[in-house]
Amino acid sequence: MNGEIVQNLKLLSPELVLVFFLVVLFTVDSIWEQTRKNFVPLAVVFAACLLGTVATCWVSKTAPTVFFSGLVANDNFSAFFRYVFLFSCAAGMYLAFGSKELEKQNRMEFALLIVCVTFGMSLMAISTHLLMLYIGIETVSILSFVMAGFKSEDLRASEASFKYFIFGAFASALMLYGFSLLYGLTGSLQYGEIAQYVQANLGNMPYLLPLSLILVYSGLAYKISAFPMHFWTPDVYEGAPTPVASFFSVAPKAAGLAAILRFFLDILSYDAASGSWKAIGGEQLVSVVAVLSAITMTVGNLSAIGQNSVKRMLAYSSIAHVGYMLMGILTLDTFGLGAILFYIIAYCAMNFGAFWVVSIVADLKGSDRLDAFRGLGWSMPILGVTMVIFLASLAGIPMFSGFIGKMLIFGAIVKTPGLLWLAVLGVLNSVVSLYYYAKILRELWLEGREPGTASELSIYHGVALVGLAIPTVVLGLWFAPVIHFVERSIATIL
Amino acid sequence: MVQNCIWIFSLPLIAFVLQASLGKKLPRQGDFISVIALLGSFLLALPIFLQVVSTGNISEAASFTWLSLPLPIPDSFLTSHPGISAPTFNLDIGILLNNPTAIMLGMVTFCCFLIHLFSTGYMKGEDRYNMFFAYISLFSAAMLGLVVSDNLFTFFMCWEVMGVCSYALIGFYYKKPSAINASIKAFMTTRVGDTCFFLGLMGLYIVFGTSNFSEIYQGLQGGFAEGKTILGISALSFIGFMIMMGTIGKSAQFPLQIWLPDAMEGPTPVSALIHAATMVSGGVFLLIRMFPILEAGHVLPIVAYVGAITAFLAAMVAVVQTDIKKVLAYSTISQLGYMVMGIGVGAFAAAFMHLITHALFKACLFLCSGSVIHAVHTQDMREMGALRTKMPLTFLSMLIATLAISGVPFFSGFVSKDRILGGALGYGMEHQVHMLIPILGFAAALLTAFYMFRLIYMTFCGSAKDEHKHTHAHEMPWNMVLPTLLLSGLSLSIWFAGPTGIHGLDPFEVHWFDNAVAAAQTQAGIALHHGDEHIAHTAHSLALVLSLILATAGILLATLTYLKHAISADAWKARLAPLHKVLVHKYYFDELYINVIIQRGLLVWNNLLARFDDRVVDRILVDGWKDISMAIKAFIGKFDDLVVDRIFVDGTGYVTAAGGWILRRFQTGRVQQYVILSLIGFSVAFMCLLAGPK
Amino acid sequence: MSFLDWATGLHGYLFVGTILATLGIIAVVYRRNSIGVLLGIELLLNAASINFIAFSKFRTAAIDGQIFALFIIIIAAAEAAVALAIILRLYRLRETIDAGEANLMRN
Amino acid sequence: MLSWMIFSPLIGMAAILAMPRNRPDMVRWAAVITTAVPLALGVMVFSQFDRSTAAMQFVEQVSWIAPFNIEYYVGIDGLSVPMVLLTVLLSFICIFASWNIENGVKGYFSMFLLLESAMLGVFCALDFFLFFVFWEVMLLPMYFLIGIWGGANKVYAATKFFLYTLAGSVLMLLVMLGMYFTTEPHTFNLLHLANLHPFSTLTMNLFGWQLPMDKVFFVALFIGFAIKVPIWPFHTWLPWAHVEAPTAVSVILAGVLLKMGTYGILRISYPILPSATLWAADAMAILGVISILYGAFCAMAQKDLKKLVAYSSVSHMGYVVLGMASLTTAGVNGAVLQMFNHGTSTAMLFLLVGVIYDRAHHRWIVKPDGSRGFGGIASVVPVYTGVMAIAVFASLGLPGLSGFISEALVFLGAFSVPRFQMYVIIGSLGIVLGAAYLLWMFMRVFLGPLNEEWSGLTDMNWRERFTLIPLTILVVVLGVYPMPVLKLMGTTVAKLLTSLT
Amino acid sequence: MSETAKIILVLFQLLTLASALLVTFSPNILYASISLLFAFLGVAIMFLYAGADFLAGVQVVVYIGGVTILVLFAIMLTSWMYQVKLRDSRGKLIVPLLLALFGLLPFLYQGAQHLASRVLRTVPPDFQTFAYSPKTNAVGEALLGNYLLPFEGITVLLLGALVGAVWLARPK
Repeated sequence: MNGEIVQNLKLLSPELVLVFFLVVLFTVDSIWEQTRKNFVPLAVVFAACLLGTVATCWVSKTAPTVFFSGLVANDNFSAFFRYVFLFSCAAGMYLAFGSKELEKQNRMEFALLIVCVTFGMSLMAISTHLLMLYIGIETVSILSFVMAGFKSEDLRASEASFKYFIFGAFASALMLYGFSLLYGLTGSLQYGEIAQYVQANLGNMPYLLPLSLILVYSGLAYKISAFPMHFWTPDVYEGAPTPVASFFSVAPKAAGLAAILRFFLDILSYDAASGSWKAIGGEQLVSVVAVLSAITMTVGNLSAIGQNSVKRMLAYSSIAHVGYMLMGILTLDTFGLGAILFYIIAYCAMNFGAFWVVSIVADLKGSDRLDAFRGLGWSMPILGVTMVIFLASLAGIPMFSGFIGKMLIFGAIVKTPGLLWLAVLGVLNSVVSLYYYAKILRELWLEGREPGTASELSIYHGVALVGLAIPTVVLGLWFAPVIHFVERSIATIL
Repeated sequence: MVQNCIWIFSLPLIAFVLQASLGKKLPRQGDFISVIALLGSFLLALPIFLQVVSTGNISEAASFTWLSLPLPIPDSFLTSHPGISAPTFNLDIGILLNNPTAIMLGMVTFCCFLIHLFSTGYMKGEDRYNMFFAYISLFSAAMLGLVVSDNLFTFFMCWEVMGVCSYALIGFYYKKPSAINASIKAFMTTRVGDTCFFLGLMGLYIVFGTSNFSEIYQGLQGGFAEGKTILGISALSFIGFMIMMGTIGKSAQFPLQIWLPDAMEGPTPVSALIHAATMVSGGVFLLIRMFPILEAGHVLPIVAYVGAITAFLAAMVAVVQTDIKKVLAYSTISQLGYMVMGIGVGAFAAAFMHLITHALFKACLFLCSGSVIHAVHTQDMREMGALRTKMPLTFLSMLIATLAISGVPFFSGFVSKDRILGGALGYGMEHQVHMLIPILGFAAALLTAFYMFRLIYMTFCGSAKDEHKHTHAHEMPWNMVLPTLLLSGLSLSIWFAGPTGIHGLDPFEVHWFDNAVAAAQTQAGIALHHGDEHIAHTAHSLALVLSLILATAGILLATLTYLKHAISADAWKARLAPLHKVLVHKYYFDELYINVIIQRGLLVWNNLLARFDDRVVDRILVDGWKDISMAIKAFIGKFDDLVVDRIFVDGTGYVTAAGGWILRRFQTGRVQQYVILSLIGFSVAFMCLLAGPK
Repeated sequence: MSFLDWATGLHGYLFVGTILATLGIIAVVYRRNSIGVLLGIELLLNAASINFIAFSKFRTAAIDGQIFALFIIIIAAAEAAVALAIILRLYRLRETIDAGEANLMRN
Repeated sequence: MLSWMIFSPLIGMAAILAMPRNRPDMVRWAAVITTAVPLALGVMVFSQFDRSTAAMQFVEQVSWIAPFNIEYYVGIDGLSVPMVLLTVLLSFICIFASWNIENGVKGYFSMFLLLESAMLGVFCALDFFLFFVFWEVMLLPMYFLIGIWGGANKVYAATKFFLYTLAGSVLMLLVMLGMYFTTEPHTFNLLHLANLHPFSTLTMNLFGWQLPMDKVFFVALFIGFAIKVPIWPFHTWLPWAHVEAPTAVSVILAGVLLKMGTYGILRISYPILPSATLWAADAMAILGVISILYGAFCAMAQKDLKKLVAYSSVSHMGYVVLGMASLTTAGVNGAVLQMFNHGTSTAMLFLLVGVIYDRAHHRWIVKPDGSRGFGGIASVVPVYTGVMAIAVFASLGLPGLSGFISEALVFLGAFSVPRFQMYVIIGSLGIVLGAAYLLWMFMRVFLGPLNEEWSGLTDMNWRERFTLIPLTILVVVLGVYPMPVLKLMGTTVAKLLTSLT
Repeated sequence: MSETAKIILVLFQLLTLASALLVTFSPNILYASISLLFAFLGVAIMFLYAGADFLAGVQVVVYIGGVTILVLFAIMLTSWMYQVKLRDSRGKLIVPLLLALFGLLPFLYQGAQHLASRVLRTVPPDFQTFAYSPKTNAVGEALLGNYLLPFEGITVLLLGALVGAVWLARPK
C-alpha cells in the first residue's frame, strides 16, 4: 500500500514543494521578526517556484498516468500548466514586492496567499475528479477574494473583494449544484467513469446532460470571465491593487481554461470522424460555444473603447482575449487546442507586461487614467518601448507573439467549415481593439513631451519589463520549438 | 543625307542645353550659340532642299527600335517553334527623308535662322535674355524633329514639346498676368487637341500595329483596315477625325482658335516663329502626312468645311482689329483655314505650296510689324502713321509681303492661293451641295486683301497720329532689317511658278515644286487628279479670273477708306454696329469657353466634387454615420461619456463607440444585477443548447 | 406510490434540494443586506449536499457522495469565515452593509 | 545578397539606438551610411540582374517555422527589381530631406530605417506569411513617424492611417489562412500556390451562401490592396496622411508605399487567382478610370499644395490600375513603368513642397480667406522654379520626360481591348485635367507679379539640390530612353500574362 | 421503513422548507439567521434518514454550531445595538420572483424529477429501503484511503482562509 502512496507522492512533488515552502514561510516569519521589511518573502517564493519547476520537469519525464486513485493525472498537459502557474506566481510576487500599493509590512501574508493560490491552480489543472476540481477552484476563489481586498483601509479594494465574493461564491455554488446533478446522472465523480457512462448511453440524455454541463460551465466561465459570467471582472480589476489585478488577469484564467479543456474533452465523447461532439448533438454545442465566444470577444472590445481608466480598459481587453481563446475549442483537433495553449503563453507574457507598466505608472503618478501616461514615452524610453511592444502584441501586429497566437486561432477557425463568420468577426474585433490600444500609445508618445519630471525607471522594474518583452518579440519571430512543445502537451488529453 | 537630318535637329537641341545651363555666364548671354546652331542646320538642310529642287526626288530612311516589350506567348508555342526568338512588341523610331520633309526642312530652318537673327536685335536688353534663346532653340529642335520623324509617335512627342515651348514663350513676360493667362489658355486648348491626336495615334496602333508612315501607306493600299471598327464607327474615320481634331487644336482652327490671338502677348519674334512659320503649319503638315488616312476615312468634307469656315470668320474679325499683331494673328488663322480647306477639297499640292509660301511672307509680315512696334513702342495701329519716310526698308518688305498675301500676281501668295481656290471651285462644281466652300474661300480672299492694305495704310501712310512716337521712329539695325528683306525677296512668285505666276502667260515655268509633290503623292499612293479633267481645267481658269477681280476690289476698297478717306470707316461701322460688336468680341468664343465651360462648369463642378469628397465620401461613407449616431445620442440623452474624444470622429468608430457605450450601461456596479444578468445569459444559452440537435 | 413514499424517496429529497437551491438564488439576488446574501449562498450549498447524499444513497450506494458532502460543509465554513471578514471590513469603512450601495466602480 | 539589403537598415537602427542622445549629427550621418549600403547593393543587383529569364533571382530559401512549413523565402524578378531600386534610392534621398528634424532625432531615424527594411522585405518576399509580416511591420513606424513628427492634427491622421490599413490587411490575413488550409501540402509559398492555383474550382460558404472561392479571395485581397493603392472609394486617408506627414515621410509614402498595393495585386492576385482576375478586370478598369477623374477633379479644387499633390497621386495611380486591368503587354508594362515613374516624379514634387514649407511654413496656394498664398516667386527663386517646372511637366506627362511614356503605354494597352475603349476616352480627360491643375498651381505660385511677403525667400541650398539631382536625371533619362527599366520587367510580365490568358 | 418514520421525515422536510422560506423573505435579518439554524437542523435529519449519520453529526456541529453563530456575531457587530431589528429595505421583489418562477425553478425542478424517475428505473427497488448501517468507519477509511489527497489538499485552503480572514478583519 505504502509503495503506491510513495509513487503517488512522487508524482505530486511540484505541489508538495509548494506546501513545503508554505511551511518555510511560516517558520521564518515567526522566528525572524524583521522579515516584514527585507526581501525574504520574495526569496522564498522564488525558491518555491524554481524548485517547483525542477520538480515538474522531473515528473513530466514519467509516463502519463492517472494517480491517487483516479483523482489527479500527471501528463504533459498538467506539466505545461504547472510551468505557467509557477512562472506567473513568481512574476506576481516580484511585481507585488516592488509596487507601492502593497505596504511593506503585509508582504508576508501576500507571499503566503499567492503560494496557496498557485497550489490551488495546479490542483485545478491536474485534477481528473470532480471533488479535486471543486477543491482546487474553491481554494483559488476564496483566496482571491482576500487578495482582491489586500490594500488596507482602501474602500475600492474592499468593495472589489465584496463583489468578487458574492459573484464568486454564487457561481461556484451553481457549479457545485451542477456537479451533484452530474453525479446523480452518471453515478461517479471520476472523469473516466463519467466518460464511459456518457459514451454508453449517448442518445437518451436529451435534457439532463445539457443542464448539468451548463451549470458546470457557469462556474468555469466565472473563473475565466467568459460572456455570461464576466460582469465582475472590470469592477474587481479596477478596485483591486494593480499587482493583484495583473496576477488575476493571467493565472486564474489559465487555470480555468485548463479545467475547461480537461473537463469537457474528457467527458464529452468526441467523434474523430465527424469531428464533432456527439454527446449533446455535435453542431448544437459547437454553435453555442461559438456564439458565446463571439459575444465575449465583442463585449470585451466594444466596452473597452470608451474607457479612460487604463486598468478597466485592460480588464475588458482580457475578457476579449478570453473570447479569442474560447474560439480555439471549436476545432477539436491538436491544431486548434495547441493554438489555445500557445495563445495562453503569449497572452501571459504580454498582458502581464501591460499591467506591469500600468502599475509602475500608478505608483509614479498615483492614478491609472489615460492622461497620467502623457509623454511618458519620452521621459522613460524603456517603459515606452516595452509598452509599445506589449500593446502591439495584444492588438495582433505581426513580429509579436500576439499576432502568431491570433493567427493560429483564426487559422483553426478558417479550417473548420461553416465558421468563417466567426473568423471575420474575430478579425474585425482585433481592428477595433487596436483603436483603444492606440489611445494609450497616443498618450505615451504622440502627445509630445511632458514638461519636467524626467523620472528614471528603477532597474528593479526595468529588468522585469525587458524580461517580459523579450519573449513577446522572440515568440513572434521564432516560434517553432514552442509549437512542438505545445503540440506534445495537448496530444496527451485528446 | 540621313546623318545630316540627325545633325539638323540635334544642333538646336545642343544649343538649348548649353543655353539653359550656362547661358547667363557666356558673353552676350550666349545668343550667338543658338544663332550659329540654326545657321548650321540651315546649311545642312540646303543641299537636301537643292537636291529636291534639282532632281525632284529624295527618299531615305533610317530607324532603330526605341522600345521593345516581349509578348506573352504560351510555352507550347516556343517548344513547337524552337528557332524563332520570342516575338516582341516593337516601337521603332527614326528619320524619314522624302520630298515633303526636304521642302519643309528648307523652309523651317531658313525661317528659324532668320527669326533667331531678328530676335538678337529685338530682345536686346530684356531680362532672362538667355532663357528666351534657350526656349526658341528647343522649339526649333522640336519642329525639326517633327518634320523629319518617320512615325507618328515621335511626331506626337515633338508636337507636345512644341506646345510646352509655346507655353513658355507666350508667358515669357511672366510678370504680366495677361501673359500667363494667355499661356495657360494656349497650352490647355492645344492640350485638348493633343489628347484627341493621342487617341488617334492609339487607334492607328490598333489598326496597323505601327505608326510608321510608309507602313501605314502600304497597309492602306493592302486593304489592311477594312472591317475594323472602334467604338462602333469605322476605325479609319475615327482615326481621321481624331487627327483632324489634333490639327484644329494646334493650328487654331474653328472651334479651338481662341488661343492664337491671345498668344500675341508673347514677344513678336515668338509670334513670328511659332504663330506664323512653324508651329501652326505643323498641324497642316500632319494633315499632309496623314492625307491617305483622311481620304480613306471619308473625313475630307468635314476638313474642308472647317477650313472654309475658319478662313471666312477669321478674315471677318481681322477687319475690325486695331492691334497690328492681332490683325496678323487673325490673318494667320484665315490663311491656315485656306490650307485646311485646300487639303479638304483634295488640292493636296496647292495646300502644301500655300503652307510654304504663307510661312515665308507671314514671317516677313510679323518681323516687319516687330520692327514697327520696336520703333514706336506700341501695338495700336491708331497711334501709328506715316512711317513710310522713317522706315523705308521695313516699309518695302512689308509692302511686298502684303502684296503676296493679298494674292496679287507676280507674288508667291497669288500662285498657291489661286490653285487652292481653283481646286475648291472644281470641288464645288463637282459636288454642287458643297458649293458653300468656294464661296467662303473667295469671300475670305476679298477680305484678306482689304484688311492687309488697311494695315499698310494705317501704319505707313496717312498722317502721323502721334508726334512724339513719330519723331522717335527710326530704321532698325541691320540684324533686324536683313531678315525681312530676305523673306520678302522669297515672296516673289518666280521661285514657285514663274515671274507672273499666271499659267500660260509666263515666259518660263518653274516646276520643281510640282514635280517634288507629285513624286511624294505617288509614293504615298494618293491619286494625282480628282474628278474629271475638264471640270478641273475650267474651274482653274474661272478661279484665276475671280481671284484677280476680288484682289483688286479689296485693295481698291482699302485705299478708298483708309488712304483717300473717301468712304468713312466710322459710317460703315455705325451702320453695321451689331455685326461690328460681334466681330470685336470675336463671336463671344472666349466668353463661351472661359466663362461657361471653365468658370461655371468645370471649377464649380470641381469645388462641388472636392466638397463632396471631403464632406460626403470622407465624412458619410467613411467617417460616416456621425449624424445618424449623433441622433441616437441625442435620443439616449446627454450622457457625456459618449462624447468619445474627437480623435475617433471616423464613423465606424462612432458606431462601435456607441455600441460599446450601450454595453457598458449593463455594468451598473451592483453585483446582484450582475448575478441576474448572468442567470438570464445562462438560461438563454441553455435553451439554445436544448433546441435539440437539428 | 403514495405521497409518503414519494416524499421520503429520491423524489422527495431532490424536490427539497431544488426548492432550497431556488430560494438560495432568490436570497442572493433579492436580499439588500449582505449577510442575507451570505445566508442565500449557504442555502444553495446545502441544497447541493442534500443532492449528493440522496444520490449516494439511492444511485450509487457508495461513500463518494457523502465524502463530497463532507468537503462541501468544510469549504462552506471556510467561505463563511472569509465572507464575514470582508463584510465587517466593508462595514468599518462605509458604515453600511447594503449590497446595493457598493457601486463605486461602474461602467 | 538580398537578406543583406533587407536587414542592413535594421543593423543601422540598432547602431543609432545605441548612440548618445545629444549628438544628432552623428545619428544623421550614421543613417546616411546605413541607407548607402542597400543603395550600393541595389546598384549591384541592377547590374547583375539577368533580363532574359523570368525566373526568380538572388533567391534565398531557409526554413523558418518547420511545423507550418513557413520559409524565409526571398527573391526578386522583373516586377520587384524596379520597386526595390526605387525604395533604396528614395530612402537614401529622404535621409537628406529630413536633415532639419530636431526633436527625437534618434527615434525618427530608427523608425525610418525600420520602415525601409520593411518595405524592402515586402518587395522581396516570396512567402505569403513573410510578405504579410513585412506588410504589417510597416504600419508601426509609419504611425509613429506621422504621429510624432507630423503637422497640425497629426494624431488624427496617424490613427486613421493605422486603422484603415490594418482593416485592409486583416482581410488579407484571412485569405492567407484560407489559401494555406485549402492547398493540399499546406504551403504559404507563393510560387507553389501560383503553379497549383487550385482555387478556381472550389467553393466556400460565407454567411450561408455558396460562393466561388477564388472570386471571394480576389475581392478580399483587392480590398486590402485597394486601400493601399488607394483606389477611389478607399482613398480618404491619403490626403490626411500626406498633409500631416513630415516631408521625407510623405515622399516615402507617395513614392513607395502606394506602389505596394498594385505590386501586391500583381504578385499575389494575378498569378494565384487567374480566373478571378479575368472576371474582375472590367471592374478594376472602371475603378481605375474613376480614380483618374476623381483625383484630378478634387486636385483642381484644392488650396493646399500638398493636398493637391496627394490627389494627383490618386489620379496617377488610377493609370496604373487601368493599365493592370487591361491585361495586355503594353498595358501591364506601362502600369509597372508608371509605378516607377510616378515614384520619381511625385517624390520630386513632395521634396519641392517640403523645401518651400521649410522656408515659408505654410503651403497655401490660395489662402482659405481667398488672399494669395504665394505669388510670382519665380523671380526670387529661379533654380527652385526650374526644378519645379521639370517636376510639374514630368507628372503632367510631357513627352521627353518620364511621365509620358508610361501613360502612353497604359492607354495603348487599354485601347487595344475593345470593351475598354470608352474607358480610355473618358480616362484621357484625366490627361487634360492633369495639365489643368498642375499648371494652375504653377501659375498661382510661381508666375505673375511678385507677392512682397515672400520676396525674402532664399533659393535651394546644396543639400536640397543634392536630393533633387538624381531624381531629375532619372526623370529626363527615362523620358528619353525608357528601355533600361522596361528591359527589367519585360520577360516577367510576359510570363505573368501567359499564365493569365 | 415504518410509516411513522416516513411521517417524521416528511415533517422535518416541511420544517426545512418553511425555515428556508423565512430565511429568504423575512425582513428582519436576525429572524432570518435563526430560521437558517432550523433549516440546517432539518437537513441534518434528512441526512440521518439517508443513512449518512456521520454527515448529520458534522452538519449539526459545523453548520449549526459554527456558521450560524458566526453569522449572529456578524449581525451583532454590524448593526447598532439598540436597533436590532435591522429594517431591511424592501428590494424590488418582482425581478427575483419572475426569475425564479419562469427561469430557474422549471428547469431545476423538471431536471431533478426527470433524473429521479430515471434513477429509480435503473436501480433495483429493494435498495431504497431504509437500512441503517453506521457509515462512520466507511467515511474514515475513504478519507485516509482513496480520498487521501483532498483530505490533505483542503488544509491549504483552510490555512489560506484562516490567514486571509484574520488579516481582513483585523482593524488597523
